[in-house]
Amino acid sequence: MPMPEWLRSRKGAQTEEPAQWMKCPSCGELLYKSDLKANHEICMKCGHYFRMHAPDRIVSLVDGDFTELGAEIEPGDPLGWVDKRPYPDKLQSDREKSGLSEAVVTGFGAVGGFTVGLGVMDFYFRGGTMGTVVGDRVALLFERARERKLPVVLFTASGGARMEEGMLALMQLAKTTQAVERFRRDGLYYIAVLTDPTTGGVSASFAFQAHVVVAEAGAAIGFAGRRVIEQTIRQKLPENFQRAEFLLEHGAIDMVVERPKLKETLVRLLDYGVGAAQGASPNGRAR
Amino acid sequence: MPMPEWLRSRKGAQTEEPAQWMKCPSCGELLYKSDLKANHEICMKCGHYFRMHAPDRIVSLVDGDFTELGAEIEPGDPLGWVDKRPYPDKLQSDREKSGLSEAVVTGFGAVGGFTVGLGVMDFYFRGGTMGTVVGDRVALLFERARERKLPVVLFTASGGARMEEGMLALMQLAKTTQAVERFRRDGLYYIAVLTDPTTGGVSASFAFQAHVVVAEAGAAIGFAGRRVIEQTIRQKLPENFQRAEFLLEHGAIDMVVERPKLKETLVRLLDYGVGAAQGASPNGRAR
Amino acid sequence: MNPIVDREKGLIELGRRIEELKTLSATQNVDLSTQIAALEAEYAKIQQEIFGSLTPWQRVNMARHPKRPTAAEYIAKLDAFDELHGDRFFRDDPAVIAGFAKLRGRRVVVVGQQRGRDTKENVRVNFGMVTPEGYRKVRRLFELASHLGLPIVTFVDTKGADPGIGSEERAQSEAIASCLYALAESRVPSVSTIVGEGGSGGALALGLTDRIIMLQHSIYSVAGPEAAAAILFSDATKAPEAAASLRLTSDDAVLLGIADEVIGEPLGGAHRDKDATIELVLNAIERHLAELAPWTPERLQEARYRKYRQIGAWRARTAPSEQGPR
Amino acid sequence: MNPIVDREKGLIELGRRIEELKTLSATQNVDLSTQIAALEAEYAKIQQEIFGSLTPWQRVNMARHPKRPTAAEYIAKLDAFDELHGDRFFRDDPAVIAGFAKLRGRRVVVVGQQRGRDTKENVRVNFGMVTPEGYRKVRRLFELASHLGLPIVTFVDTKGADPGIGSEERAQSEAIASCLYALAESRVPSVSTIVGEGGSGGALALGLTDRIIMLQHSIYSVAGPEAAAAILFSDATKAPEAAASLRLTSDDAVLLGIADEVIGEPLGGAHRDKDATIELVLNAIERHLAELAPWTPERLQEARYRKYRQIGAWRARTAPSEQGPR
Ligand SMILES: [Zn+2]
Ligand SMILES: [Zn+2]
Repeated sequence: MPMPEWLRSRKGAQTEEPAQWMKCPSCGELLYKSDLKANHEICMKCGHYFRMHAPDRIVSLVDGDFTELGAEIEPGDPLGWVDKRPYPDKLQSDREKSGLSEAVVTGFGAVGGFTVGLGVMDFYFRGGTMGTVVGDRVALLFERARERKLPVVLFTASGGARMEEGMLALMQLAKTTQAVERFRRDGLYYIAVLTDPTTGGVSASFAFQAHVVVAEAGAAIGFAGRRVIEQTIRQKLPENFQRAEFLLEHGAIDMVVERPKLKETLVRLLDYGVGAAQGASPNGRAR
Repeated sequence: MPMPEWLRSRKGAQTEEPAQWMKCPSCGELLYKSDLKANHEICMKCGHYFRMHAPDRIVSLVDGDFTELGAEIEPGDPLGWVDKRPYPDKLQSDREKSGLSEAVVTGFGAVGGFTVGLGVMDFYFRGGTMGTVVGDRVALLFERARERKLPVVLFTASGGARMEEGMLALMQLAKTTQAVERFRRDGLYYIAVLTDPTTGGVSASFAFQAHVVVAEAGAAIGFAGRRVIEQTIRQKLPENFQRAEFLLEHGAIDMVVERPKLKETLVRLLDYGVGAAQGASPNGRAR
Repeated sequence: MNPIVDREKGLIELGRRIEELKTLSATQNVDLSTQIAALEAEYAKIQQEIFGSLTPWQRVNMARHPKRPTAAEYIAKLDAFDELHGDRFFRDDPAVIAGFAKLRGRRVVVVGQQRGRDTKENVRVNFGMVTPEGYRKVRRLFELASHLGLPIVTFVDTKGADPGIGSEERAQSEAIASCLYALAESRVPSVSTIVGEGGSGGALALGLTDRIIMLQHSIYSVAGPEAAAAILFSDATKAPEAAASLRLTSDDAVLLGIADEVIGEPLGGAHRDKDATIELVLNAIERHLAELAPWTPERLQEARYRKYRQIGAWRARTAPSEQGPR
Repeated sequence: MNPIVDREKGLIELGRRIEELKTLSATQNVDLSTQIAALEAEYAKIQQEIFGSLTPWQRVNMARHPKRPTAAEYIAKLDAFDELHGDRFFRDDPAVIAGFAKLRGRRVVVVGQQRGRDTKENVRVNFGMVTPEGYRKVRRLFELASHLGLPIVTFVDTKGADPGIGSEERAQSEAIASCLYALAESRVPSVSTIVGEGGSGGALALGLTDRIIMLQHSIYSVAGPEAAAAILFSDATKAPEAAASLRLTSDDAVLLGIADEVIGEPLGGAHRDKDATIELVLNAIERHLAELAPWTPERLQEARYRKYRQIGAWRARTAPSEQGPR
C-alpha cells in the first residue's frame, strides 16, 4: 500500500536522505531498510521489533487515506525550560529528525472498513513523552470521535509525562482521562495498543483505560522505569519483567499480538464492538 | 432495655426453662447467663464471643420495637429430603430449640434514631444455612426497604446454602443478589455485619455485596470451610486464618468491630450514608 | 476411576470388534453380515442396559466423564473467537476461557469454565476450579459485554470454586459475589449452559442468566455429593444416596423450575458424539438469544428478576405482609 | 538529612535560650527583659533571613520536612472519622487512610496519603509510597462516595507511587489510571489539598478534583527533582536547579492555572504551628465544598471537564479543526 502524499510530506527530512541500511540493535545484523519495512520492521535474523515511526504505523493500518486532526496544536515552551539545551531546541531537532510536530499523530481513517479515530504515539519524538500538545491532541481525538460516534484505536509508546513542561505535563493525565471517560460514558468503544515502551504517565492514564488492552509482542510496559526499580531494590530484574508476555500472565492486559497479525486482529476486535454498538443500547456504565 | 413482648414469645421454649449457667467453650469457665448477657455475651474470663441468637441481637440493636417482615414465609420440604432424619423433623426440633421459624429474622426498626430494614441470621437454626425461606425473607427485606427508601443492615451468620433444599437453596444466591442489586441501583445504602461464622453461599452473595462490610471481632469468614481447605492442602491452617482480623489485613472487609461497640459504630455508619442520601442525587452506579 | 468409564470398557471393546469384522469383510471380500448384525444387536442391547436409565449417581459420573466435551470444545465450534485475558489486577486464570465470539454469526461475549482433558491440562487449569482472579476476569467480561451491548454466553463446568489458601486470602467470596452482581445488573441477554458439573456457588457465578440450558447428563448442585454424604450421612461413601437426595439432575432442574431447556445426549453420553452434541447446544443457545434479542434492557432485567424471585416460598400461601408487634 | 532541618537547628536553640531566660526571670524575680527583647529581635531577624524567601529547592525540602503535618493529623482534626479499609481483593494498604468523615459538620469521604512521621511509621506506610492495593482502596472509596452522594476530600502527600516489583506485577499503572477514571466520572463535589509533596501520577491519582488547594510550601511535580536532574542534567546533584526548572511551587501552580487556592504557612513552615495550619486548611476545604454543594452532578462534571481541558494548547491560536489530505 502506498504512503499517502500528506504522510510522506510529514516525514520530511527523514525521507529525503534515506540511509540504505539499518543495524539491528539486538543481534547486530545489517538489514536493508526496504526488506525491514516489508517484514513489518521486524529483524529478519533475530525477530527484534524495531520501534515504528508513527507515519509508518498509520500507513500500515489504514485502508486508504487518513484525515489528520489537531495538527495545528503545536508545542510551545510554557516554562521557559533550559537544561543542557533549551527545550525549543530539542523540539526543533526532534521535528527535523522525525518530520513530526509532536509525539502523537491523531486523526480519522478506515481500518479494515471500520472508520475509527486513530492515534499513534511516536517514541522518536521526545521519547513519546506527553506534554500539553499530546494531551490536547489525544483529548481532541476522543472528543471528535464521540461527536461522530466512532470507536477509537490508540497506539501508545511513551516514556511518560514530559518533564520539560512540568506540572502542565502532569495535568495531561487528568485531561486525557476525562476525555476517555466522557467518550466511554456514551457507550463508545476504545481499543488501546501498547507498544514498546509504554510507561509512566501514559501507562497510568489512557493506556489502561481502554475496553480492550492489546500489547505488541515483547513491548516493555509498566509504571516505574526498569532502572528506577533496579536502583530501588538494588538487584537486576529478570529479562521478561514488564514485558507484554509478563503482563499477560499477571492479568494486566487482554492479549499479546505479534506485529504482522496486528491489523487483522484489530479489524476483528473492531467488528465485535462496532457491530454490537450498532444494535446496542449502551447502559452508560463505564466498566 | 427490655425485650419486646413479641420477641420474647418468639423465643418460646427457650425462655421457659432457662438454665442458669453457661460453660465457655473456649476457656471452660462457668458463667451466669445473666452476667453473660450483661457483658454482650462475651466470656468475662477469656473474651470469647458467644454466638448470639437473632432475637437477642435484635433487642441489643433496636431502640424500641421491631416490626417483623415475612414471618408467614415458612419452610417446607420441597425435595422430600431424608438423611439420618427427615428434613421436617430437623426443622421442627430447631424451631423448638430456637423459638424461630427459620434461620433469619427480618423486619423494620430504629437503630439510634435511624429507621432501617434489619435482618439477622441465626446460627442456631440449621447452622444459619440459606434455603428458600431465608432467600425469600432477605429478598423481601430489600424489596420493602427499597419501597420505603430505607437503608438495610444485615447480620450474617451462616454455614452456607442449605443442602436439604438442593438446587433450590443454591438459587437463593441469585435471588438475594438481584434484590440487593435493585436496591443499590436506586442509590440506597446497605451495611453488612459479618458474624461468626459467615461462609459458603451467604458469604459469596449478599454478605459481600454491601457498601460497607463490617465484621465482628474474631468472626470466621470465608468461602470454603476450614476443614475442606485442610483436607485439600493436607496441613493444619494457622489459627488466625479466615478470621475477621485476617480479612482486614488482606483488604477484604472495611472494619473489624468489637461487639460492645457495634451499635454505636452502626449508628455512625448509618449517619454518614443516610444523612448524605437525604440531600443526594445518587447516580445509579452500583459500585 | 470414573465408574462410567469402567462400564464403557466392554462396550468400547465390542465396538472395536464390530469395526474389525467390517474391515475384514470389506478387505477380504467375505460376507460377515450375519455376525456383524448379531454383534450390533448385542451392542445396542448392552448400551440400552447400561445407559438406558441412569441413576443420579451415574449421571454425576457422566457429568464428570473425562472425555466429555469441555468449554474449549464448544468455543472451538463458534464461528469466531478472540480470547481476552486477565483480571487487570493479579493474574490470568487459565481455568476460565473468555472473550469475544461469534455464535451463528451473532456477536457475543463468551465465558467458559475449563475442566482439564488430561492430567497435564488439569494441572494447568487447576482441575477446573476457578480462583478469585478467574472470577474477576469473568466479572470484567460481563461488564464489558453490558457496556458494549453484547449478549453473554457462558459454559458452566466446575466441581466448585478453588478452596485453596490463596483463594481465601484474595477474597474468593467477594469474587463470586461480584460475578453474581454483574449478571444481576447486566443490561444484555444472557444464556448459560451447564455442560458438565454445575458445582455450587462457583458454578452459579456464571449462571445467573436469563436462560439456563442443561445437557441431559449435566448436574447442578448445591454441594458435591461426596461432601453432602460426609456431612449429612456422616459417611462419604454414601455419595450415591446423597446424589439421589440432592435432586441434581437436569430432569430435577426442570421440575424445580430452574432449567429452561434440556439438550438430549447421545445414548452413552455427550462424548460418544461430540460434534452432534455441540451442534445441538449451539443451536439452542442461538434460539434463546434470538428470542431475547429484541427485548429492552428493562424487560430483560424485570424478567430475570422474576425468574429467580419465584424460586422458593414453599409454604407461604398468602402474599407476605408486615406484622407489627403482637 | 533535610537541609531545612539543618537550618532550623540554630533557630530552635535560640528559641530554647529565650524560654530559659523567661523562666529564670519569673522564678528568680530578676529583670531580664532587655536581654530577652534583644534575643527575640535576633530570632525574628534570623527567621526572616532563613524563611522569608525560600528557593524552590528549599521549598521542596520544606514540603518533605519530617515534622510537617501529615494526612493523619488533618484527619484527626475532623469532627468525626470512621476508617474504611481494603481494596476487597488483596490487601489493606496502610499508606492510604480513608473513610467516612465529618468536616465542619459536613459528611464526606476522606482519602489521604500517609507519609511516616518516624522510621517505624515510615516502614509501616512504605514511606508514603502507595501500592496498587492502596490505589484500589482509593478507587473503591471514590465510587462509594459517588454512589452515596458524599463529597470527596483528599490529602495528597507522596513522593510518588511505589516502584517495587510487586507493584508492577499487580498493575500499578492500571490502579492509578482507575483512580483518575473514578474521579473523572464522579458525580459529587471533590476537593484535593496538596499538604506536602505532590509527586507525579501517584499524587494526581487523588487530585483530579473540582478544586485544588495547595499549602504554601507544598509542591506539585511531574517528577522528583533528583530524578529530573539525573535524566535532564545528567547529574543528580543538580536537584536544586531541576527544582527551579520544574516550576513545582504553589506560586507556579497558581500562575499555571492549576491550583485554585494557596494556604499561607507560618514563617518557618506548617510544622511551626500545626493547629493553625490545619484549621486554615479545613476552613478552605469547607468553603469550597459549600460553594460546590448546590451544583448538580452535570454541572460538576462539565466544570471539571473544562478545568483540566484548558490546561495546555500553548501555541494553538485558532480553534483546532480537522485537516484532510494535503
Ligand atoms: Zn536482529
Ligand atoms: Zn471463656
